[in-house]
Amino acid sequence: MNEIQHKFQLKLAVAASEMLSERVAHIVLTDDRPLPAMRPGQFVQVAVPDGGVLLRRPISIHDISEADNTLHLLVQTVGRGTHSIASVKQGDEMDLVLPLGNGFPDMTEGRVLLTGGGIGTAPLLYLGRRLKANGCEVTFLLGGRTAKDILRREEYEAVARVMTTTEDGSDGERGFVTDHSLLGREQFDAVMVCGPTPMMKAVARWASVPCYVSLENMMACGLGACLCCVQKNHEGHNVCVCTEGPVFNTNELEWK
Amino acid sequence: MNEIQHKFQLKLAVAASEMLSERVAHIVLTDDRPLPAMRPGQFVQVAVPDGGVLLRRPISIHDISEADNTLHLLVQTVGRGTHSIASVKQGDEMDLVLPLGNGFPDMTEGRVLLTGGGIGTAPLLYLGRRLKANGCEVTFLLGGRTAKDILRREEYEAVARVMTTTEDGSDGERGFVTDHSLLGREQFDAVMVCGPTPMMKAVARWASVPCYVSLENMMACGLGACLCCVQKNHEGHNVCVCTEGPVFNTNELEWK
Amino acid sequence: MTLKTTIGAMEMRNPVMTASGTFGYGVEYADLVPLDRLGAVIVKGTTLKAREGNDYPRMAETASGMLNCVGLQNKGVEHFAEHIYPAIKDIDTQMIVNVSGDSAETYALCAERIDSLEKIPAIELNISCPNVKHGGMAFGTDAKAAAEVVRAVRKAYHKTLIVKLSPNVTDITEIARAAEAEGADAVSLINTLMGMAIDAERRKLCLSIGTGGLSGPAVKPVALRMVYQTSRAVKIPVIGLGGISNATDAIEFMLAGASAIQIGTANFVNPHVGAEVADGIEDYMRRHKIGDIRDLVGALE
Amino acid sequence: MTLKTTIGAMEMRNPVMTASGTFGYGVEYADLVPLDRLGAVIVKGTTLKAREGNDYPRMAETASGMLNCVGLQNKGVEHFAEHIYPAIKDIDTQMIVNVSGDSAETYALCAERIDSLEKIPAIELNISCPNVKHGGMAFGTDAKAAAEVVRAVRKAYHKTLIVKLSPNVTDITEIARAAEAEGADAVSLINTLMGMAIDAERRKLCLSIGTGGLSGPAVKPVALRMVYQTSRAVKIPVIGLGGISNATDAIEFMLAGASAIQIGTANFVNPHVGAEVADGIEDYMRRHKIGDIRDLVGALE
Ligand SMILES: Cc1cc2nc3c(=O)[nH]c(=O)nc-3n(C[C@H](O)[C@H](O)[C@H](O)COP(=O)(O)OP(=O)(O)OC[C@H]3O[C@@H](n4cnc5c(N)ncnc54)[C@H](O)[C@@H]3O)c2cc1C
Ligand SMILES: Cc1cc2nc3c(=O)[nH]c(=O)nc-3n(C[C@H](O)[C@H](O)[C@H](O)COP(=O)(O)OP(=O)(O)OC[C@H]3O[C@@H](n4cnc5c(N)ncnc54)[C@H](O)[C@@H]3O)c2cc1C
Ligand SMILES: Cc1cc2nc3c(=O)[nH]c(=O)nc-3n(C[C@H](O)[C@H](O)[C@H](O)COP(=O)(O)O)c2cc1C
Ligand SMILES: Cc1cc2nc3c(=O)[nH]c(=O)nc-3n(C[C@H](O)[C@H](O)[C@H](O)COP(=O)(O)O)c2cc1C
Ligand code: FES
Ligand code: FES
Repeated sequence: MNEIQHKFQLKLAVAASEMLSERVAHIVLTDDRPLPAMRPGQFVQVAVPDGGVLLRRPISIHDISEADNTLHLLVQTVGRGTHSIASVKQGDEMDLVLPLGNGFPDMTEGRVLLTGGGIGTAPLLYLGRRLKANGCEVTFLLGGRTAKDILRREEYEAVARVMTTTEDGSDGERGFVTDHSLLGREQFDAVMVCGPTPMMKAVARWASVPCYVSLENMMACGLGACLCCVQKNHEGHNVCVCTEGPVFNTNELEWK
Repeated sequence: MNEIQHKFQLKLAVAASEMLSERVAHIVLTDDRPLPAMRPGQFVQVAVPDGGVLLRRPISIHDISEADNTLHLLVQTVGRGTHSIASVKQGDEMDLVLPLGNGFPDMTEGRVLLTGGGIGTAPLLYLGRRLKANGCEVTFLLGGRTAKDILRREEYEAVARVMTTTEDGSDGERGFVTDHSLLGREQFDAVMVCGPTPMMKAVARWASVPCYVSLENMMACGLGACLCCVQKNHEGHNVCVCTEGPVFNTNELEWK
Repeated sequence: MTLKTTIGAMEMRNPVMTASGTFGYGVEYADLVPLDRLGAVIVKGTTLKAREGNDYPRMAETASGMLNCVGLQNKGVEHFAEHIYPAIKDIDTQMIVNVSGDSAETYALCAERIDSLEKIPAIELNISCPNVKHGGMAFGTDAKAAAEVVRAVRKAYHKTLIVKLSPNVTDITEIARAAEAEGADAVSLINTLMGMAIDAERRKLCLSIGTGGLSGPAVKPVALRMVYQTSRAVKIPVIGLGGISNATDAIEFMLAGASAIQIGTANFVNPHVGAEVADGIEDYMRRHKIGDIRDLVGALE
Repeated sequence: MTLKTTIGAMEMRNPVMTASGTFGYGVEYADLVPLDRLGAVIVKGTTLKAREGNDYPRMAETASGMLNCVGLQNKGVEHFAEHIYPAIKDIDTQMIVNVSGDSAETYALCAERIDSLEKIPAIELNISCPNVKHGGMAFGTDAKAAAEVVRAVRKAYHKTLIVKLSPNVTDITEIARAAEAEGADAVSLINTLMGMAIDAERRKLCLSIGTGGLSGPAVKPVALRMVYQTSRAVKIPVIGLGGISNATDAIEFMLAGASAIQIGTANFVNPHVGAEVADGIEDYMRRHKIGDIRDLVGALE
């Protein structure tokens, strides 16, 4: 994880873009030249097309396909910025700064639980793919409000075992991911989580093994320059989520 | 011209939109309900799609077809606002306030010269159509830098005689509209002009008959409320171009 | 549920007002927005004598904003009273006159003339116009000068007196307190921020007098901050404005401490905005279970 | 054609600087913009002692702008001198340190420490930070306080001294003249406009300390006006900033009277902007047949 990695500002072509659900777009980007190497858990800063919004928007790397030189993003429409991003069309150009942040730890063995809720599942696909290739035993535990929120299930299934929970019971076990029977049944060597803060905190409370979370603090630069995105660490110091994270071992955080 | 006319804020559907030249789009708008009556020389205030720009943009009524309930605009790309407007696509919706301003005088007889340069020719088509129907003898004298700037010639020709000038001589006589041999040859009862200010002033200097010009002062409201669009009249008073114009008899203006 | 709002002795059906200089005399918008959905209309800046205003060009668009240097063009208070007042006095909303001057005396004389107009329940004293050479903003950027004008007008004018403050100051609460001390019934803020635009290619100032007043969404954060500060510094109601374009913006100002709000530049963008804001506030109150609009004022958690 | 620009005793290859707090220590952007295309980099606000800054959330986006309340988080001047300076001193552009304090004395001590760093040709004195309780903006909104700080620093610091002014004042030229009188080599303006953002649905202030500093395209008209006014009020060079996002914006500031310009928020939007602005200014000079950048300064028709 510590080799020097360069950042780029690139204009990438939209190879495909489709709405996976009412609120989530799957955007596939490509380029004539090989895309830079990226690590699971890193993110990109996307310039919002159409100019109605000033700052870039941070979006996780959902998947990378080296075979066809593509970068995949999942974007959930929240406000103006994500609405504009989600409406790009095949053939459009997008301006990205990448790759940013540190990723999840690059484990090479052991049983790893990858869990997330809603759009928070986005970074887990590429992460699972990588950990699997490294030799880990991977389990996905994906949560959503309802069945429709479990996105791109086949792709996750192609990588590893997939469990789900939904709040309304329409897919998998009813409840939150922390309610899943699996957690009482099996042991893991590490847990990696991405989702709403209350969910990540609940997972962290449950976990007795190293627990890694991916934070979504508001960002301006994404480069460690503006100090807007800080999180208090366990020593009470403000650290930049964009450069020292977005992934943290929960032990490093001052989390109540 | 003095019957009471109401204003509307309408969302109209784009029935068609195409680029006539590199810089000019022809946009055809329609609605389920009959469009309000509009007069030649009036304009609309177009909300700029996509939100990169704050204020509406004033655009002349290029043509009206009562038969198919359409309103036609010609939009030349200048800055951000007109670029966004020119890129609307069939099926999009546009938000317009209309009809605004006073139009050209509704003459019912006599020989009328309608002249303009570049995008300034836009309001002349509907004007010519109306004057012709009223019983006037209409001549169009259209100017441009080069042949490509003479837009929608067939439509003008379908209404009345069309003469042209181009600066490079690629269409009609070489030079500006004021250089056209017609002006030395024929007599008119009135001249109506729209185009760049120096051109309108040149025509006004030449004209010994009533000369009407359509001004393009910068506007905010288009409703006579903000007093941003003023022009000095012959008495030295500031009058609103959006409500007392955009068409003025040059005698009413303090023009050097 | 009630949206009724009281400023001084004036009652409005809701807290949504249109800002001076952006809504003409109301009639210009009559086709486009039901005026009786508005709490009040504040008409154009009016002065004792007629004024031609500044030369064209008077406006320039900027990022999420616009500059104007209209310079208080109007035909004078006498013309207003005789020719405009009769035409607008029966509009079914509160019609407020925005008053400007170049000395305490001219302000007072103008206000006095309006005092006699039965259907005008309030004036808004513009001590903050950045676009006129004499007076205008000079009174709004100095607490002593502001006090002097308000004192003179308070003597001459007996109905509801709103004083409109300039944001071009180090400490707006100081001016607000001066106005309050001299008997203002309310303060409204902000007027425009003084700005400038330049045409790089032509190497020229875009506005005829060089500088102009900035308004629109760009100024909202500054306005919100000043409303928050001022509503904590005075006891009289604060009327908030600056960049309000929709109901959410309006609610933010009320949460910051505004008892009522004004909409300016947004009228140019969406002439129907006034009614939409009134509807949106109602909807918000319903969703947040707020029965009386007064419970929204300053209701930050 | 020359773009060489001199501020005090410091020479820059061109007038394009990056603004403090928006460009880290330069290294953060090294992959994305060739630093040797910039005239200067102004590094993060530095104080005598380490500061944690304010709590998260520290930023909110607004119409064409953003608010921040970072609050000068930094590890103190000693840490800068020992750990950061060695890593940045050989960057091929002028590296300037932005200095803050909470008393004339702490400003001066911080400046004195930096005086000893060979490769730092200048400091920018931040008397205008709206995000810290003590000091910061208080010094920038009062001419006497500003004079006092500049005087103390001028004694302790012998290289080029730039004083960064706050726009949150009634008359910025007064503060600029005070800085000039005490020996400042240049003034830079504007720092951020104090603003606020509110989340209507959650009924909460968006920033941890309530208020923050507004920057970005929204503030450009105000900045341009202040640069115009200030460059006419002082003889020392004026460095213009506030909302500059492209070469045209930069040229507008120079036409208004700025000898150099800074780019802040735009670095977040387009990290490559610094180089693009430098290129764009060159292109403009070519098209307008301007051989020396100094002939662009104040060159309105
Ligand atoms: C490291 C990281 C990775 C992310 N990955 C993804 C992803 O893969 N897919 C996805 O859909 N979303 C992701 N997000 C969240 C996404 O960035 C926000 O939803 C988005 O910025 C909201 O912008 P908006 O204009 O639509 O919303 P608005 O609410 O209009 O945004 C207003 C402002 O708040 C900021 N903001 C609002 N919500 C968030 C948030 N949750 N996180 C950060 N900033 C926020 C915006 O950037 C903007 O400056 C990620 C965020 C971070 C920090
Ligand atoms: C009554 C009237 C009728 C018009 N009819 C047409 C028409 O039929 N077709 C057409 O292509 N153009 C027409 N124009 C001109 C058109 O409104 C401008 O080209 C347009 O506003 C430029 O906006 P922009 O954002 O592309 O340019 P920018 O230069 O980015 O605009 C910046 C600001 O300046 C204003 N502005 C710039 N140029 C003009 C101008 N010439 N007139 C008014 N405001 C301007 C804009 O509205 C905006 O506020 C008309 C103008 C008026 C006043
Ligand atoms: C074109 C224009 C004219 C204005 N004229 C006046 C005026 O006559 N008197 C006044 O007090 N304010 C005047 N203002 C200021 C507005 O009333 C308002 O204070 C300001 O625009 C901020 O609000 P907004 O951002 O909603 O527009 C004017 C503003 C504009 C844009
Ligand atoms: C996140 C952020 C942090 C800032 N930190 C500082 C600082 O430490 N010192 C300082 O003098 N100005 C600071 N500023 C102000 C900028 O240097 C600049 O004056 C302001 O942002 C206006 O320029 P802009 O509109 O180009 O951003 C900061 C601005 C931002 C956005
Ligand atoms: S977003 Fe700027 S430092 Fe993290
Ligand atoms: S544009 Fe507002 S009065 Fe004409």
